[in-house]
Amino acid sequence: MDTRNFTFMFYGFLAAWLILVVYVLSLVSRERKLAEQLKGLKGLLDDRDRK
Amino acid sequence: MTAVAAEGVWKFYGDYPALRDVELHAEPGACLALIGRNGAGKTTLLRIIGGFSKAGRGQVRIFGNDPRETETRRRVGWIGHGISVYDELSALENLSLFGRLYNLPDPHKSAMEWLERTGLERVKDGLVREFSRGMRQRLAVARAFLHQPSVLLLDEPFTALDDRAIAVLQRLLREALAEGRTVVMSTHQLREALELATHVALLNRGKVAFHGERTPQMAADPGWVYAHYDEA
Amino acid sequence: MDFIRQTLVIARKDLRAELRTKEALNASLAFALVILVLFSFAFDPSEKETVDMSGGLLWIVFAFAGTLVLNRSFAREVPNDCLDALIAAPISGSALFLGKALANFALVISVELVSLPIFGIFYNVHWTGQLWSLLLVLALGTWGLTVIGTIFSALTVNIRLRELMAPLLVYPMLIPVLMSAMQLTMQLIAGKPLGGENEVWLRLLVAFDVIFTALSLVLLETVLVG
Amino acid sequence: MREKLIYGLGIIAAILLARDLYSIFMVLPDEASQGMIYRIIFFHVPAAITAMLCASFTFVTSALYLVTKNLKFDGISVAVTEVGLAFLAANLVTGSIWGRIIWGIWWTWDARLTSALVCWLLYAGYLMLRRAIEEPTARARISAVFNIFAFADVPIVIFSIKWWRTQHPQPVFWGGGSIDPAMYLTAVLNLVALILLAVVLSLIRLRQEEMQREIDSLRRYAHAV
Repeated sequence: MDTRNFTFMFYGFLAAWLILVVYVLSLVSRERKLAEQLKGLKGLLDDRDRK
Repeated sequence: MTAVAAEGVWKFYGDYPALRDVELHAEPGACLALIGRNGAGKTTLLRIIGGFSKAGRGQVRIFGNDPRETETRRRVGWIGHGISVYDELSALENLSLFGRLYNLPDPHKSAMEWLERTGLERVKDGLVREFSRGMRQRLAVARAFLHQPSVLLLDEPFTALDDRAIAVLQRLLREALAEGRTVVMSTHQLREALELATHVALLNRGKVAFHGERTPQMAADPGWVYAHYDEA
Repeated sequence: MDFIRQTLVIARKDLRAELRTKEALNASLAFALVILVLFSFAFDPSEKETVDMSGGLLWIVFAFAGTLVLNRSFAREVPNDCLDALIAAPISGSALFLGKALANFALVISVELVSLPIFGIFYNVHWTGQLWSLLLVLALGTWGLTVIGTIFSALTVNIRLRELMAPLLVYPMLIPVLMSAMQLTMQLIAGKPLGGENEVWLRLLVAFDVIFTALSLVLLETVLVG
Repeated sequence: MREKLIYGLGIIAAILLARDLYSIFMVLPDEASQGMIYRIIFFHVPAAITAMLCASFTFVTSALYLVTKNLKFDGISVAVTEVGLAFLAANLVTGSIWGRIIWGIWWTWDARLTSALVCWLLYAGYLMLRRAIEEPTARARISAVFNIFAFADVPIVIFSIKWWRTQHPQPVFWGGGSIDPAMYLTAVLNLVALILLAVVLSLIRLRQEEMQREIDSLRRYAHAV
C-alpha cells in the first residue's frame, strides 16, 4: 500500500504543477508573440509616417 | 421639432473609432444624403439612427426621443441591404404580419393598399421565394412604407434595385417628402441621390467633412463635393 | 394586452414559416426515430433494463432532436436580413423571445409526442401508466430545453461557426434539465409517483425553467442590439 | 505600477508555496487511513475554491461590462476566466488521481468531480465563443451575456449532480470532520498562496489582452490609411 500510495501522491503533485507550468508557458509564449506583432506594426507605421 | 438629430456621436469597434463626434440633424421634410467612401461610417451611423446599435458616446434623437423606444420605432421605416421579408410567406402574409407588428388599425387593408402602390397586387398570394429580384425589392419598399413612417432610413437603396424598382422608390420618396416626412439615406449612386436630396453630408473616416444644403452645382457635378471636402 | 398579442403574432409567424417548409421538423423527427431504432439494436435491452434506461434514452433523443429545431430558430431570420425587420419593429425583446420560444416549444413537443408512442412500441414499454405526470415532466423539461436553445440560437446568430458553436454551448448548460427530466421520467415509467424523494428533482426543474426564462427575457435585447 | 504589483505578489505567492510544500511533506504526519495520499487535498481543494472565486469575479466583471460598455472589464473577464479554468483543470486532475487510490478507479462520476468537469466545459465554451467572434465590441457583449448564463447554471449543476450520485467524502474542512490545527493552517495558507498566484496570472493575461487590443486598433488604423 505504501509505495503505490507514495507514487500516486507524487503523480498528483506532479500533475497539478504540470498543468500550472504548462499554462504559464503558454502565457509566456503568447506574450512573446504579441510583443513581436506590436513591434512589427509600430515599425510599419513609423516607416509609413516618415515617408 | 428636429426629425433626426445626432449630437456628438462616437462609435468604437474595439479601440477603433468608426464614428468621431458626428453632429448632424434633419428637419421634417428634408432628405439628407450621407455620402462618403466605403468604411467612412455611413452604414454605422444609419444603423445607430435606426436603433440597431447604440452610440458609444453622444446620442441620437428621433423627434427628441431615443430610437430604441417602442413609440419612436413605430414612426421609423427601414430599407437595408436585405429585403427583410420571409421567403416562406406570401407577399400579403408578409405585409399583414408587419402590419400587425406595427399595430396598424387594419393590417389587411394597409397591406393591400401598399401592394397596389408597388404594383404587386396581382401576385399578392405568391410565395416570396418565387418572386423575381425586382418584385422582391418592391415588396421590401412596400414593407418600409407600410406603417406610414415619419422618418425613412435607406441604406444604399439604389444599389440593389432594378430600374422599375428605382422608379417606384423615387416616386414614393417624392410623395413622402411632399407630405413632410424625413428621409436619411446613405448612398454611392450620387446621381439618383442628389436628385432627391435637399441636404448632403459627407463622411470621411468617421468624421463629418461637409454638411449643408444641396446646391444646384452639386446636382450638376456629383464629384464636386468629394473634390472639395474629401481629403485622402 | 399588446405584449401578449405581439408574442402570439411572432409565434404564429414562426410556426407558419416552419410548417410551410417543415425542413427542421422533418430532420428532427427522422433523427429521433433513427436514434430510437439504433439504440434498440445496440443494446437489445430486457424488460427491466428498458425501464431503467427509458428516462435516459428518451431525453437524449429529445435533447438532440430538439436542438435541430432550436438552432434554426434565429438562423431562419438571417437569409433576407429579417432579423433587422424584427429588431426595427416596435416590439420588446421579451415579446420577440417569448414568441419564438412558444413556437419552438410547440415544434419540439410535437416531435416528442410522436417519438413517445414509437418508443412504447419499439421497446414494448407501458408508458401511459401515469400519463398526466409524464406530460407535466415532458412540458417542464422541454420548456427548459427550448429556453436555452432559443436564447443561444440568438446569441450565435451572427457567428460564422454557428451550426457548430450552438450545440457546444447548449449541452453543458442543459445537464441539470436533462438529469432531472431523466430521473423523473424513469421513475414515472417504472410506476413510482411524482412525490416522495422525486420531489426534489421536480423543484430543480421548475427552478431552472424560471431562472433561465427570466434571464432570457431580460437579456435578449442586449444580445440583439449592439 | 502594475509590473511592481505582479512581481511583488508573485514573490509572496512563491514564498508561501515553498513554506507550504515544506510543511506538507516534512512536518505533517501521515493521515491514519489514507496514508500519504491525502496530502493532495492541500492542492485539490484550494484549486477548486480559487476556480470558484475566479468564476464569481468574472461574472461581476461581465455584468459590469454590460452596464458600462467599458472594454477594460471585458479584458478582465477573459483573463480571470482563463486562469480559473487552469486551476479547475488542476483540481480535476488531482481529484481523479486521489480518487484512483481511494476508490480504485481513475474517473468516478462522483458529484464533486463531475460538476467540476461540467463547469470546466461551460467556461471552455466561453473561450471558444470568444474565438469565434472577430469584432471586439460584439465579442465583449455576446461573451458577457454567455458568462452570466454560465454563472447562473453553476449552482444548479452542482446541486443536480450532487443529488444524482455522491461518493465524495463529506467536506473535510467544513463537514465537521475533526482536523488537526496544523493541517488547517497549511491548507488556508495554501489557499491564500493559490489565490495570489491566480491574481498574478490574471494580471499577466490582462496585460496581454490589452496588447492584443492595441495590435487590433493599430492593424485597423494601418488598413484605413
